[in-house]
Amino acid sequence: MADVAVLPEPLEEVAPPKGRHGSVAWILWIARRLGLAVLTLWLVSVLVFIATTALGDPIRAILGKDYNADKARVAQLTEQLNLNESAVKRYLDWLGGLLHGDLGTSIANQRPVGQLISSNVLNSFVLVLISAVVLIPVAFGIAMISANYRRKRPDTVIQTILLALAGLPEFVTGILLVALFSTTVFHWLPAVTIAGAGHPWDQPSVMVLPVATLVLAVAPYVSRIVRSTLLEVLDSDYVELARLKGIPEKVVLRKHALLNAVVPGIQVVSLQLAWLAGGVVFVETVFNYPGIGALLVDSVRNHDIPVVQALSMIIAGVYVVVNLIADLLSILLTPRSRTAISS
Amino acid sequence: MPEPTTDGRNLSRRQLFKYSGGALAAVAAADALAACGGGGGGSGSSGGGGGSQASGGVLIHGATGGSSKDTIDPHRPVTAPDIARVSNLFEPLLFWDDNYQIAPAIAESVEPSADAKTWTVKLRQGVTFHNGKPVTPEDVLFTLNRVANPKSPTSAGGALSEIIDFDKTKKVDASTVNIVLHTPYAVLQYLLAEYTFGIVPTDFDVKNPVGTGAFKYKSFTPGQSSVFTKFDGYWGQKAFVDELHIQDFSDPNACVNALLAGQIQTMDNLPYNLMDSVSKQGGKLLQAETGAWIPFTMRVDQAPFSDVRVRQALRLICDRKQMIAQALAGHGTLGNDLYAPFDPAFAKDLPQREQDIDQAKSLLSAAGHSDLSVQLFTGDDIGSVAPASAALFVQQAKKAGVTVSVVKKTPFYGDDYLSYPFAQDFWNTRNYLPQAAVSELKRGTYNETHFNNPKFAQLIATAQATTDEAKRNTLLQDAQKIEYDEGGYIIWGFRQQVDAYGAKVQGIKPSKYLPLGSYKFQYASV
Amino acid sequence: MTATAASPTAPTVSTPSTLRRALQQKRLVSGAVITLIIVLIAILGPLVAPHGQNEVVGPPFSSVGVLGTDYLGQDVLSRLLHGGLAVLVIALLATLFGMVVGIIIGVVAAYSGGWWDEVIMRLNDVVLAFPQILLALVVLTAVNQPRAWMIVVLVGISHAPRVARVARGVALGIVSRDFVYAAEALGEKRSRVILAEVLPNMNAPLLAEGGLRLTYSIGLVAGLGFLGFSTNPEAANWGQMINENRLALSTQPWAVLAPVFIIGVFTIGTNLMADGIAQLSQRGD
Amino acid sequence: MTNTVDTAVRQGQGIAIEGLRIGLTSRPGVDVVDDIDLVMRTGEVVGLVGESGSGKTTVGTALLGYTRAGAVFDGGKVLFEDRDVLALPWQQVRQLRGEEIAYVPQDPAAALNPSIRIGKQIVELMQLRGLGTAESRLAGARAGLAEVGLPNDDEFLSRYSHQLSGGQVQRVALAMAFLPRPKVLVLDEPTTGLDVTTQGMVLRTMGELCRSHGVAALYVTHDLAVVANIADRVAVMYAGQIVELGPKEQLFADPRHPYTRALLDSIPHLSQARALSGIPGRTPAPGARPGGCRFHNRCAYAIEECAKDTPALRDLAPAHQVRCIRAEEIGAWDISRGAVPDARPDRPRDVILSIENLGVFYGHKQVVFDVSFDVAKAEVVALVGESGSGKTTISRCVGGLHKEWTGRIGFEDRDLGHGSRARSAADRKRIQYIFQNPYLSLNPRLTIEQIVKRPMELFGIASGRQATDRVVELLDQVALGPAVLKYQANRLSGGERQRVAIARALAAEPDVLVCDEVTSALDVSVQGSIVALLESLRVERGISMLFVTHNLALVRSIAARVQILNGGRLVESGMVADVMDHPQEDYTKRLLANSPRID
Repeated sequence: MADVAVLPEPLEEVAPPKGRHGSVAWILWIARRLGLAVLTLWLVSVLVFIATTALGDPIRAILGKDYNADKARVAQLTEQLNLNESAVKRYLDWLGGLLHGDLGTSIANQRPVGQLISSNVLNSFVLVLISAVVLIPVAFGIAMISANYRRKRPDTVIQTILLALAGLPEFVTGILLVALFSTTVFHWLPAVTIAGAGHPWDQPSVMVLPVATLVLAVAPYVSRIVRSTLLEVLDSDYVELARLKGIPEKVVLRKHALLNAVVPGIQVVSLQLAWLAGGVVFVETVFNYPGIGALLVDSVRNHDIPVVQALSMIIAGVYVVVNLIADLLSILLTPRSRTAISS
Repeated sequence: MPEPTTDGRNLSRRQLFKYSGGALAAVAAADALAACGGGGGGSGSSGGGGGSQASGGVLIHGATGGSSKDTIDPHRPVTAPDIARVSNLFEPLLFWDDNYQIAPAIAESVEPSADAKTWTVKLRQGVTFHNGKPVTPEDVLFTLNRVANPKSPTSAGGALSEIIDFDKTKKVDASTVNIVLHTPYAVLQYLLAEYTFGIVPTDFDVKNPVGTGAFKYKSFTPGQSSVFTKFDGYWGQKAFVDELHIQDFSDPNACVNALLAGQIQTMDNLPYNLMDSVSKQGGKLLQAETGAWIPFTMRVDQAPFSDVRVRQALRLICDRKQMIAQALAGHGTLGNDLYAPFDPAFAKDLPQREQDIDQAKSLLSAAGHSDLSVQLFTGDDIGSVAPASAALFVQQAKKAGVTVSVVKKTPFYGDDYLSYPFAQDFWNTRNYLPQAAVSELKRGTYNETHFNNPKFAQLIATAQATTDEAKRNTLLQDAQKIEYDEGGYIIWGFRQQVDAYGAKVQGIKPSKYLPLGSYKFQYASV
Repeated sequence: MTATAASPTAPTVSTPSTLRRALQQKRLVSGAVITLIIVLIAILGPLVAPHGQNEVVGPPFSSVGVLGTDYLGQDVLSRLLHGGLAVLVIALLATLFGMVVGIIIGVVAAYSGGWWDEVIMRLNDVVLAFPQILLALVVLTAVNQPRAWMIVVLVGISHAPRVARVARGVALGIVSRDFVYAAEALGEKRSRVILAEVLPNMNAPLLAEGGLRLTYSIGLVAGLGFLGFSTNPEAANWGQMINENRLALSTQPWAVLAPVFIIGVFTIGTNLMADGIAQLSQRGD
Repeated sequence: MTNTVDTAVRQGQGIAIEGLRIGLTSRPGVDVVDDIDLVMRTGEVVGLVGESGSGKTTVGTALLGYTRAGAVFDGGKVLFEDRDVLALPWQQVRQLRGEEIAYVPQDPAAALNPSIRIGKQIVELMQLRGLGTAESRLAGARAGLAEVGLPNDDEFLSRYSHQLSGGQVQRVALAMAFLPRPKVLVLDEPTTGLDVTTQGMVLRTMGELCRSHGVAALYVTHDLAVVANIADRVAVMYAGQIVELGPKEQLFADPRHPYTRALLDSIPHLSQARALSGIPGRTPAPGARPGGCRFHNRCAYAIEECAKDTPALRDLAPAHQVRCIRAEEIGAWDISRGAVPDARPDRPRDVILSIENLGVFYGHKQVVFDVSFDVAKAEVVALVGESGSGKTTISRCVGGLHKEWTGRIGFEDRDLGHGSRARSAADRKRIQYIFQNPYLSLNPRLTIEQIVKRPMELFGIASGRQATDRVVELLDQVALGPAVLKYQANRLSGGERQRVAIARALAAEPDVLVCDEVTSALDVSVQGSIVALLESLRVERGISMLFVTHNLALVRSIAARVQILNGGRLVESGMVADVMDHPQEDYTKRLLANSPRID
């Protein structure tokens, strides 16, 4: 396959874009990608199952100090976890349940896992969503300003600040923000999330600091990547032609350059978002935010295997879906790939 | 540390076995204890302030240590937030008061027969559950059965399940229950006063938990928060606040930040190093002595600890003062390898053990272990003091030529718990007999040191059957002497409880039993 | 620029050597200097530390000593000076391990092409989608006392699939270059084509990636400490110091900020270096 | 030479460059171009010719008041309608760009924004400037596309640049440049990389447009042959200076500058086989240019004085200027100089390589159909065709780089395997492949010594010290000194790299060389010397060659036999002289007709 790509056969007469039957090609493409996504998730499910099985006897871990004292619970948990069955049977049962949307029952508190994690999943989703909505314009904006002043003072200053921010662990950022805005210097914003029975965003001010922390943690990285892509694009022939055509610099940057720099940006943002979805443990800890990161650590600590499995699959699912969306967006925004599919 | 011991002496003179009198006496006792706490505590706490407490409002309590494993089952609480929850929804037959003395609660009195085999429980009149149903002997029997069912006892009910004779334990009349035991047990009241023994109605359903506490259930999300409302039909002092929220925190810092930002009103288990910053920024502190201990545990049946000289040497190696100064930031009282400091039988006359490196070295070389090298197992799930004291012990042991390497187990309370040769553990405040039963007898559920001394066991058995307090105390002091000389625990101190609350909160008094005035939030106003 | 006259066909030196270009790179030089300083602190620190790493010098979280004391009353400055080497060495080895594994995966995928490429990268995706914390906890549960190499492997494994993606991307641009075909036409062994032709040309972007990975490694090693995963619980270690003293950020901030600061500076240093290398490679060729 | 600012220009006719100097921001005092005076009158096409590094593109964009990053205007003027473009505030310069002075880019495939539909890109400028209405702009775009011979329906307007062929893209760029009716047009190598037929079409279109719209055009190119076909006047640039300037006819008939002559000498002709020669050395980069006459160190006519002062551009004849102190002394020049006889058709052939019924596939797609030909010992066979003809594909099959083929490739008396890994070491050794682009075919991380030595080690020809000696020998044969042994490839120029690639091929002591467009990435003067080198190898070593190229004129200079390919099929084959002088097939005729020629 690699052979084809390298043939120095440029500028072949290209067939005009094909009309309606492009949609069939799109459906095929999406079906293929969905198939691969399902395959990936299936393999992840095997890994997750093996990993959770390898965690050792869950009952001892769950009961801890009480293992020897509470024989009834031991029997009950053995029953609930089907530990008498073979691993393969347990896997198939679990997978079957998963496919039916039945995530099992939490060992820690005997509630259906779906019900137990749904609010945390939603909370994390909203947190990540708001962060993304803030992150994308901020990161791209900074990148554009920086690229506009390429290698001059403002660019250097911005890049140094971004480097420093990138070097700061997010929990430190969070703690500093809390000290600054909630407890020590100003008393403007709530320090932690106290959701009670509702959702954190019922009180919007609660969301400010967690979102700010996440944005500060991720934006520098995204911004740096977008900047370097922008610089690459700004060096391209078509940007030079646009300038030689007399297009104002602002329009060059906004329309000609950004349009082509946005695709690598999407890839980075998607990777970061997938990471955020599963990895915001520190931020959730600092702000007591009831999300899936904290819940996962908690469940692992409790050896609450059904919850661990469900959360792992959700995190994997988010990763796969976000990637799929990012790929789709990249293709839609890159005319060359887009037309390659429909013809 | 003079005050607590003085208190102990005073209280030891009390007639502990008999509680009589009704509500009046209970109120009086509570007042007396409040005076004790305020005056005798001497721990520098600002107390509750008393004065006029306003009704209404919402109190949000921040608790660390919760997780999705949180429970609201009155008989299975594990973590601090669990205990806070059950302490406000449910009540046992008796209370441990703020000075760690037995006080009447749902039972007006609990009295043993002369042979300590039959105990008569007289129920208080007019106590109703949250659903309006009065508390009956049937409920007590149901609860006893739920906690201590011999077939599947809860971990807290293990001791009870072994002694209660369920066939003979019966309702006597509408307000009296006779608890009959297989074997004599002279301190049953200790077990009945635990927070794990909340009385529940016969139709109890954990999904809609009904108790007799000053607050009633509204909602509960494991690992996040629970909401309780004031119970207007409470038999005792009704709550000031309309609602009580218990909010989980995974990080104490977040909890402190919430307190400083005014988002919560109380928090328990404040890390010692944050005391200054809390009080500087307007928070108030609540300090209380406790009998909670974080021992080193040595298995007496496994080399090298099977040699008593090695055990004694390690006890001599331990610099107890440094442990308290560093691991507890000074907030603790000295330990003498003995537990249950509030017990009237506490052997306070045994000489205080101090660090003695020379003596330790000579003991070790006599045992043929002059270059001893051992592994010390610890884990974060024991609590933050454990790894800190482990690190200190490593340094102290070096002075005696003992190499200690720390092994952190995650989880510590996993498969290997109770079989570590040399490890750590934590225990909350308990009196001597119940503690010895679980941790120092061969059949004890948590005999981590594998201590198995026939003479000791005999002393304990005799004491359990001895209703005469003075005689019993003598027996128990003899037992403690054995532990002091041969036991597998290194008990270097008892930690002080420090909690914090907001400037506007009134009515919370220090308690030796549980944090934040034993979590009795009905006394608090915001 | 003088060779021209001697022989008409002798090439003139049109571009300065890589080393000289590297020295002209401000970013690279300042990054290297910063990194070197931190590395020196880590290596020489134990020799100049005023106290031992476990020596108790005062009450916990007090202001005794230059940077105060930590949760156990140990001297923060001394622990800072003692605690770098282990972190740096483990992070470095973990980065190396992750880079090597990732590069092998990525390059083999890119070079094999076609079906193999698809399969390898799919499996890579599976690993990427697998929550890392679960992996860490499985290992944690499986072993009693983590050894340094386990942390190295664990952190390395978390890097590998990401490195593999980058490496594949870079390699794809190289395996289709004519010199690779030239080697194949000569009948070179596949392994030699990869080692001698493809890999040397991936230096610059991979070094840049390595710098970034090193930064993450340090964070991960520290993060594993948070989960209770460290080789020697009482030894000083920058990552662990942050976690041990986290509670005191408001009362004795240096116990936390000093390691945060030094890790931050190191991160900036390595990032600057990585950045400089990346720029260098863009200008070269 | 300070006069010649045409008065016509002053009055608003055309555009003039006066004393232009552009330097480097990073190295003050170093010029990219210097002392440029050039006039383009309305309706006139001026060709600006130079090799890479001569500064011709820099001069071109200077007309728009633009320099690339790192370069800066150091002096001089660009006069356009009484205004000095370089002195205008940048808002006004921008206003001039596109509307008054338009630019047609070098590589339009890269210069059209890949994410904007071409219909939008064509009208973008006018839309931004608010010129006309949406309808009028659309109509203008349609008319412009029709003018350049492209479809102008909605479907075409909604395409992206990658959906067009090379020639189409170039014509879109032309239409785009012409749409605002500019008065000056700068065309920067607009036909580089196009097939000859496409190039011919674009050139004709462009010429017509320039004349019909009456624009003053500057045509920047490295290809003298193209200039010969399109320009009215020609300026030749070397190392940042114009060395000769004159009417086209005069310049080609009587070039007076040694550089112009050397350049013309290295160009192959369609009508006769020429022994091509290159210019020794390489074009110096800014900062490395010698004092005095910048060409003196490569000049065959140089005398001591040439190294002293920079000569001025001086009038030799009316409108013919040259920058050489010896212009009058170096004698006459004849374009036919150096012609050699074509290869003799009756020479006996000893076939070494035979291709029979070759069909080549990429996956399921067949790209070469039933091709058969053979190559004799010490013979050069050219494979000629436009892009997509399959010529390179065939050569890759022969070289063992492509596996999916049917038919037979015979080498001496045996069949060659599919792909190099299926061949014996001896076969791999005896057939060597030289790639088109020397910038890609040498591993930039290895030293020249390592690169050239490798085949010897691999095939067990020599090793160690002995191999190094062989490397030096081989480098000497390809006219490179031993100094390059320890160099990495990125320190060599393109021509030098290609020599190294040839040395690497020779190191295996091959019997057949497969040369895939080996000169197309190189300047003509370098091409000449490479061709000369290959010819000497053929003669001295008796090496056979399969020579792939798109350049028919080059074929005449190097090959004995030629195979013309179109769409993967063999169209015509035979002795070069026969095919060139008496083409039988329409396709061959069309190719020949479209190839630019000087003679």
